[in-house]
Amino acid sequence: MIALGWTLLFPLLGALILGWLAKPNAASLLNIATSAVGVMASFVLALQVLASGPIGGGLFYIDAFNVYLIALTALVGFTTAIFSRPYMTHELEQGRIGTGRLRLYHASFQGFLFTMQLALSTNNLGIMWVALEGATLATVLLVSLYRTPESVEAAWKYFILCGVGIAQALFGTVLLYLAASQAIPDADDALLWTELYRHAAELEPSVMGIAFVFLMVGYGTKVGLVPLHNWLPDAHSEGPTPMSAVLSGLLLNVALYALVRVKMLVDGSLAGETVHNPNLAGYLMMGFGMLSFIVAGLFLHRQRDIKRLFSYSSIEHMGLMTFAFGLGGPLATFGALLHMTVHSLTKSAIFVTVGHASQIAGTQSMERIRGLISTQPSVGWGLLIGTVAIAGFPPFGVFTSEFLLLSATMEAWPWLTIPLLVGIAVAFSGLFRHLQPMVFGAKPPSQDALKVNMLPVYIHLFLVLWLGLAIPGFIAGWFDQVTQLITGRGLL
Amino acid sequence: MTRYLELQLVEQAIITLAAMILVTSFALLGQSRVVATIRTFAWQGWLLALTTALVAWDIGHPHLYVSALLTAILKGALIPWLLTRQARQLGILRDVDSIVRPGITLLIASALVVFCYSVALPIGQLVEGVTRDVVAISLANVMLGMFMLVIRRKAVTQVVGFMALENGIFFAAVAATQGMPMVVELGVAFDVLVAVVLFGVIFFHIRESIESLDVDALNRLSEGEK
Amino acid sequence: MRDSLVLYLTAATLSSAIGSSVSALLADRYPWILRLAAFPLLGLSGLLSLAIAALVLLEGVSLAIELPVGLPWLYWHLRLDALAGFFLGIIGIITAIVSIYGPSYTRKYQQSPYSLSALGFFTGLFVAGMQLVVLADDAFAFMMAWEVMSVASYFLVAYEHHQAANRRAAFLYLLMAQIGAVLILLCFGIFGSFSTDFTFDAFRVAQLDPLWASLAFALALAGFGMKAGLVPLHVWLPEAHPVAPSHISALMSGVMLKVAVYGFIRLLFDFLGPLRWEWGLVLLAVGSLTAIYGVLYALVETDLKRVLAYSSVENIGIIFICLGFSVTYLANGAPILGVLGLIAALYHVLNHALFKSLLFLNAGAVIERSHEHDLEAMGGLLRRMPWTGLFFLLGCLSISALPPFNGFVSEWLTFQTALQATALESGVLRAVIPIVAAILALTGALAAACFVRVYGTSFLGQPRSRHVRRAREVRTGMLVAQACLAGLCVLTGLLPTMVVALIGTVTESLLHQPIAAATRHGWLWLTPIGPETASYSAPLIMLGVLMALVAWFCVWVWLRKSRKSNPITRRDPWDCGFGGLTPRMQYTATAFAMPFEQVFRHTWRLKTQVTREMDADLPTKPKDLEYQLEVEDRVWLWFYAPVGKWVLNASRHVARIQTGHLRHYLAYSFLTLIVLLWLIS
Amino acid sequence: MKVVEWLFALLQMAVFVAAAPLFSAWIKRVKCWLQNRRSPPLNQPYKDLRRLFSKQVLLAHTASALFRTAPYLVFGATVIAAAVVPLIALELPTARIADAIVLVGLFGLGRFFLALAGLDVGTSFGGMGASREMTVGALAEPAMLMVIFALAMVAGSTNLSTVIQSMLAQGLALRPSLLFALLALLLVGIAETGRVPVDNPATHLELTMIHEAMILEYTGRQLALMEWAAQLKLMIYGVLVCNLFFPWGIAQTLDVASLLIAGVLLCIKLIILGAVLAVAESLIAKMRFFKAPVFLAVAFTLALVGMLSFVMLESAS
Repeated sequence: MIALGWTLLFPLLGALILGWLAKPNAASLLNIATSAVGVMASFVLALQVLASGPIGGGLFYIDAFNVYLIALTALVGFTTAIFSRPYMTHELEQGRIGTGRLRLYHASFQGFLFTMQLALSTNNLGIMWVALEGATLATVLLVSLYRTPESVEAAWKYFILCGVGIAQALFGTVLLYLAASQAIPDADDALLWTELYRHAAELEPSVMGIAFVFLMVGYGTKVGLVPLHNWLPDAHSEGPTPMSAVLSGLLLNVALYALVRVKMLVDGSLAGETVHNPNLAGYLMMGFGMLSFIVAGLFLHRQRDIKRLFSYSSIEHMGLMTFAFGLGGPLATFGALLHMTVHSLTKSAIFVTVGHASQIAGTQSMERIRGLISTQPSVGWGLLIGTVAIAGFPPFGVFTSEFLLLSATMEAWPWLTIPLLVGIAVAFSGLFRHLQPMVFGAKPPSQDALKVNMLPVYIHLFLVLWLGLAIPGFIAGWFDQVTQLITGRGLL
Repeated sequence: MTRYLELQLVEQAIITLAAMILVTSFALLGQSRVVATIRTFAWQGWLLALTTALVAWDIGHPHLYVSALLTAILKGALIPWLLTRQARQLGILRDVDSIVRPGITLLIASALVVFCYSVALPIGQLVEGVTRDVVAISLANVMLGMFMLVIRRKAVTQVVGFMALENGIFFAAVAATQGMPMVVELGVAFDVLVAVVLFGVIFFHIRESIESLDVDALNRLSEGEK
Repeated sequence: MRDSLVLYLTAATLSSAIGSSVSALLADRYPWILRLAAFPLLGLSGLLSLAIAALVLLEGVSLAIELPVGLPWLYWHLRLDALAGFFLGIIGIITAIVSIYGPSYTRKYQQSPYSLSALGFFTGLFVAGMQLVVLADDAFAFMMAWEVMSVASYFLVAYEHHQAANRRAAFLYLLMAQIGAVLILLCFGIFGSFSTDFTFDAFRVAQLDPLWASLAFALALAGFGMKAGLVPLHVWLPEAHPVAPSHISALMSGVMLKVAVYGFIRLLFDFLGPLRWEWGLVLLAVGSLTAIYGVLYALVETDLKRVLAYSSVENIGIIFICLGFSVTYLANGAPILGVLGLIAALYHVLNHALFKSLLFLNAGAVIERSHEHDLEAMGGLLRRMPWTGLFFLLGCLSISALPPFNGFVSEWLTFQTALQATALESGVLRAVIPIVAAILALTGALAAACFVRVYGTSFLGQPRSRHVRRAREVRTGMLVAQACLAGLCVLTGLLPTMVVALIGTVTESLLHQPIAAATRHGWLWLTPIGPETASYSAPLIMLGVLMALVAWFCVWVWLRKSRKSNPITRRDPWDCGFGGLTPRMQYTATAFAMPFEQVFRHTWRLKTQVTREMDADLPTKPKDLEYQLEVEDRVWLWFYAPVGKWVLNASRHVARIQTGHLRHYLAYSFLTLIVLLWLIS
Repeated sequence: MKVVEWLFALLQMAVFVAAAPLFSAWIKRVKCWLQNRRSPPLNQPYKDLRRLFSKQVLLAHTASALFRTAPYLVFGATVIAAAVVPLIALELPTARIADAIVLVGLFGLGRFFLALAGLDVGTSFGGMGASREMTVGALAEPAMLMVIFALAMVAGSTNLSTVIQSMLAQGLALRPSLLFALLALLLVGIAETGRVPVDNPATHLELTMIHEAMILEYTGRQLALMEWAAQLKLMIYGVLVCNLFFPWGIAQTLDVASLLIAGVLLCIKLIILGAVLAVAESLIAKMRFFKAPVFLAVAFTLALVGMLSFVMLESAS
C-alpha cells in the first residue's frame, strides 16, 4: 500500500512543485527525479502484487492486470522525462516557448502521469472516469503549448472530442450504476469493480448493453478507434514531442484498459443471454478494431507530417489490440497484452527519435527531412530500427505478438486473416515509403547534428528485443495471470 | 394513464421537471443568440438542482442535498456567469449563431426523442415506471446535447451544448439512480469546473489565432486534398 | 559422441556467424577488422556448416535440441536431419567462398560514404538467419529466423542507399518479403489449428482434411514462391540483385532462394500428408511458366546483373518443374520416379547455388574493374581479365546445361524422369508431362543462347567504352574465390554418380525409398533407371574434350619451331573492303537478341525507339542512326501497378473523412452512437 | 573381348570421321548433276582439307585465345558425338557413354563455341552469324529433343543402340509417332547442318549466310577443322536418320560377315538419303531468315504430335 501511495503521491507533488519552480534546469532534473521515484515505487508495488496476489479492494485495487500497466506507465514516463530534458532545452533556446510555458509543461506532464496512475489503480469505475477526464484536462494545454493556430485548433478539437466522448462514457457509467444498484445492496459499493465483477451475472443485460455502447464510444474515442479517432493525429502532431510519446505510449493503453475492464463485466452479464448476443462486447470491439486497423493503414500513405504518420500507426496498432481483446481466448489475450507492452515501448522510442529528427531538420514535414543516417547516425539508425520493430519484424517483440494474434485469428476466424494480411501489407508500405528517404541518402547541407539523448531509445528497444527473443519466465507468468483474469483460462 | 395517477405527487413532480428539462434542451437547440443560449442553460441548471432536491426529499439521502447545492451553484450560477463574462470580454455576447433550417432541426430532434424512448424501453422490465421514463428523458437530453454540438458553429455555444449534455447525464444520475457515490460526484464536479476554466483559456487562444470564435474556421488540420 | 560433436559444431557455426557480425561493428573505426576478423569468422562458420553437412550426410548423424529462448510454452526447437544438412552444406560452401572473395572486394567501399560496419554486421546476421532457417524445428523459430534473414538482406540491398533506385528496390524487396512471411505464417497457422502445438513434430503427424491441405499448399507455394521468385511473384528479384554488393547478390541468389526452396520441400514432402497429383500439375504449370518467362527476359535484358537475376528466376522454375514431376509420380504410386524427380530438383539446387554464385562473383569483378553494368558498354574483357574470363566461361557452360558440366546432369536427370511418363495410368498426365519436358528443352536451349550473348558481348570482341579498355585483372582473393566455385562446378559435373549417391541419403531419409539402380554401375556410369534405359558417363566425355585441348596443345608445341622462323601473322579482320572496323560496328547485345525478339515478340512489352538523321546531300543514306530498346516486365504492368494504384486511390478516398471540421467529427461520433444503439435494441 | 569392342568402337569412329567429307561430296555431286554442271571429283573435300592444313594461319588482331582453341573444341565435341552414334554395329561400349539426350547436348557444346568464336573477332558478320546460329539452334534443339522423346517413349529408352534394337525387334510396323518423328528429324537435320532452305553452304553472299559468317575469319588448319566438323555433323544426322528409322541390316554381333553386310547396306542407305537431300535442295529455294522459326516450329509440332500420338494412341494399356 505504501508503494502505491508513493506511485500516486509523487507525480501529484511533482506537479504542484513544478508548477511553481521557475528554473528550467532544476525543473527538468526534478521532473526526472520524480519520475524515477515513481518507477521505483511502481516496481516495488509490482513485486508485492506478483508475490502476494491482488491488494486493496476498497477505493484502490491492484491485481496483475493493472499493476503491469502501472509499471509500464512509470517506466515510459521516466524515460520520456529523460528525453524531454534536452528536447525542451532546445525548444527554449530556439525561443519557441518561454520559461512560463516550460513550467506549465512540467506541471502538466507530472499531472498527466498522476491521472494515468490513478485511473489504473482505482477500483471505482467513477474515479476511473474522473481520472481519464483529468488526463484530458491535464494535456489539453500541452497540445496548444506553442500557441500556433494549428496547435490551438488541435487543442480545441482534442478538448471537445475527448470531452464529449468521455461524457458519453460517464453516461455509460451511470447506466452501469443503475444496473448495479439493483444487484448490489450497498449503493456506495455499487461502482467498485470488484463488487461488480462478483455480481456480474446478476446485472440487468438490457441496461448493460446500452451502457456498453456508451462506454465503447466514450473510451473508444480516447483509444482512438476509427471513426472516433480524429482528435488523435492533430493532438500528436501539434504538441511537444514528449507529450506525443506519452499520449501514444500511455493514454491509449489506459483507455483500452478501461474498455477491457468494462468488457469483462458485460461478458459476465450477457453470458447465457438470449436477447442480445452473449458475445456482443467482443463483436463490437472486433469490428471497431478491424476497421481502425485497415483505415489507419490506408491513412499512412498520405501523410506529410512525420508525427502524424506515427500517430496513425498508433491508431493502427490500437485497432489490432482492440481486435485481439475482442477476439478473446487465451492466445489472443496474451498476444494483446504483449502487444500493448511492446507497442508502447517501441512507439514512445520512435517518438523520441522523431523529436530529435524534427529538431535536426528544423521541420516536421517529411519532404524536408533527408539523409538522417548520414547526418546523425544514432538518430537515423534509431528511427530506422524502431520503425522496423513497429512494422513487426523480428527479432523484436512486436513480431512475437503479431505471430500470436495471427495464429489465434487463424484458429478462431480463419477468413479474418485476409483483411489482417492486407492491413499489415498496406501499413508496412505506408510506413516505409515515407521512412526510407528520410533515413537514407546523402546529408543535405541544411541539416546538422545536435546534442541528443538516445538513452530512452536504447532502453526501450533493448527491452523490446529481449521480449522478442525470449519472454522471461516471470513476465510470461505475469501475463498468464492476467490472461487467466480476463479469459478465465491460462496459457501455460 | 392510470399507472401515472397511482404515482405519488413527488414522483409526478419529478417527471414534470424532467419534461421541463427536456423542453429547455429543445429551447437550447432553438436559441440563436449567444446570451439567450447561456441564459437558457442557466435555467436548465436550476431545474436540475430543483429535481435533485426533490429526489433527496423523496428518498431522504442527505448527500443528495449537497449535490443539489453543488449543481445549483455550478450549473445554475457559476458556469453561466463565467461564460457570460468571457463572452462579454470576447465581445460576442450579442452575436447570433443562427440555425440553418429550424424546421428540419426540430423534426430531427423530436425523432431523436422517440428513438431514445424506444431504446430505453427494455429497461422497463428492470425497475418501476418512473426510472424508465427518467432514463429515456435523460438519454434524450444527452442526444439533444450532442445534436446541438453538431449543428452549432460558435465555440461558446458548443461549450453550452457540452454542458447541456452533462446536465442530461446528471439528471440520469440523480433521478434514476438516486445519485452516484459522493466521491464520484465531487470528482465530476471538479472536472466540470476545471473544464470550464480551460474552455475560457482556450477561447482566448482561439481568438488570438483566428479572428473569430467560429469553429468552422478551424479546419487547417485535414487529410483531404490540399 | 558424434552427436555431441555435431552439437558443438552447430553451436560453433552459429556463434561464429554472429561473432563475425558483432565484430564488424567496429569496422567503421578500424577497417582492417572486416578483413582480419569479420570475414575470416564468416568463412569459419561456412566451413563448420560444411563439416556438419558432411557428418550428417556421410555418417548419418542427427540432432534435436531445444534452446531456452522464444515463447515460454514453445522454446526454439532446432533439428538437424539429412535435408537440413544438405542445405546447410550449400549455405556453408557459398558462405566460405564468399568470405574469401569479400575482403578484397569490399576494399572499394573504404572510401565510399557507406558504413563498413553495417555491411559486415548485416552480412553475418544474414548468414546466421539462413542457417537458423534450415535448423529450425518449430514454426516460431522458423519464422523468426526467416524474417531475420529477410530484414538483414534488406539492409544489404539498401546498402548503397544514396541512389534512389536502390532504395526503391529495397522497399519492394522488403514489402514482398513481409507479405510472403505472413502467408507462410498463415500456412503454419493452418497446421497449428490441426495439431496440438506449433512444433514441426506436431505438424508431421497433423491430419489435415483435403480442403485445408490444399489451402496450406497454396499458401506455402505463394509464400515461399515469393521469396524464391516464382512468376508472377518474381518482380523483386531483378530489382534487388543488381543493386546489392555483388558478393551479397551471390549469397542472395545462390543461397537465399535455395533456402526458400528448402522451406517448400520441407513443408510439401515432410508435413503435408498424402500428396495429391493436382498439386503436381500446379507445380508443373507454375514451374514451366517461371522457367520460360525468366529465360526470355534474361535474353533481352542488357544489365549484366539483371540478366543473371532473371536467369535465377528461370532456374527456380526448373527446380519447381522437377518438384512437380516428383509430386505427380509420388501421388500416382511411382515412388522410384518420384524420388528421381526430387533428386533432380536437389541436384539442380546444388548446381544453381554453385554456378549462379560464380557468375555473380564474376559480375562483381567485371563491374568493379570496368565500372559498367551495361553489356552494351563492355567487350574485349577476356584479353584484359583472362582469369575472370576463364571462370566466367566455365560458369556460362555450366548454366547453359552443356555436357560435361553440372547444369547438364540435373537437366538430363529431369528429362529421364519425364520420359518415364508412360508408367502413369492417367492419360492426361502422360500427355502433360512430355509437354512440360518440351518447354524445359526450349528453356535450356534459350539459356545457352542467352549466355553466348552475355559472354560474347562482355568478354569477346572489342571494348565499347573507355573504362572497359582500361580494365585490369582483379586481386587474387577474388580470383581464388571464383576458381573454387568454377572447380566445384566442374567437379559436380564430372562425378554425378557420387553427388547423386549423396543426395540419395537425403531423399531416402525424407521419402524412405532408396534408389540403388542409379549408382549401381560404379562411379563412371550414371544409370538413373537402368543401364539399358539410359546411361551417361561424364568422365569419359570430359576425357574427350580434354583430348581435343591436348590435340591443340600438341599442335602448338609441334609448330613452335616453325613459329620461330615465321611467326603467326596478325591482320585486320575482313571489313568488306570499306576499311576501318570500329568497335561500334560490332554486334551489340540488343542486336544479338533481335531474332529472338522477332520470334517471341508477344512475350515482352518492348519500347523500341529509332531516331535516324538522314545525310543532307544523299537523303537515302542515314548519317546518324540511334536505336533504343526498353523492356518492361509485363507482370508488373498487369498486376503490381494496378494494385499500387488501387491502394493509393483507396487511401485518397478514405482520407476524405478527415475533413478538418470539428462538427463533422462530432457528427461521426453522434451517428456511431445512434447506429450502435439501434443495433443492440 | 572388352578390349576388342573398345578397339572396334574407336575404329568405327575413325571410319565415321574419315567418311564424312565423302558424304557431303556425294550430295554436291548429285546437285551438280541435277543442275547439269560439271561436278568436282568425289575426293575434292579431302584435297581441300589437305590444302587448308598445309596453309599457314592468319589471325585477326583482335582474336583472343578462345578464337584459337574453338576449332579444336568444336571438332572434338562433334567427334565424341560421332563416337556414340552406332554406325554399323550395335552394343558397342562407346554407345553407353552417352545417350541421345547427351548427343544433343554435345551438338549444343559445339554450337556454343562456334558462336563464341564468331563473336570473338568483333566484326558485324561474326556477330550476325552467331546470333542467327543461336536462334536456329535454340529452336532446333527442343525439336530434336522432341524427336528423341518420341523415339525414347516408343523404345522405352534413350540409349541409341537400345532404341535401334527395339526398332529391329518390332519389325516393319507403321506407327504414326515414328512417321512424324522421321519427318521432324529430317527438318531438324536440315536446319542444324545449315542446308537449304535454312542456310546455304555454297554461298558467301554476306547477308544470307549463317555458318559461313561465323567462320569467316578462320584460315588454315583452324578453318579445316571447322569445315570438317560441319561435314561430320551432316554425316551424323544422315546416319541417325538411316539407322534409327531404317535399321535393317545393322550388325548385332561383331563378326566379319554381318559387319560387311551392315557396311554395304549403310552405304546404300546414305547414297539414297544424299540423293534425296540433293533433290530437295535443288527444288527448294532458300527462305528468308525470319521464316526459319516457322520451319522449325513445324518440326517441333510434328515431333510433339508424334509423341502425343504415341502417348494417346499407342501406349494405352
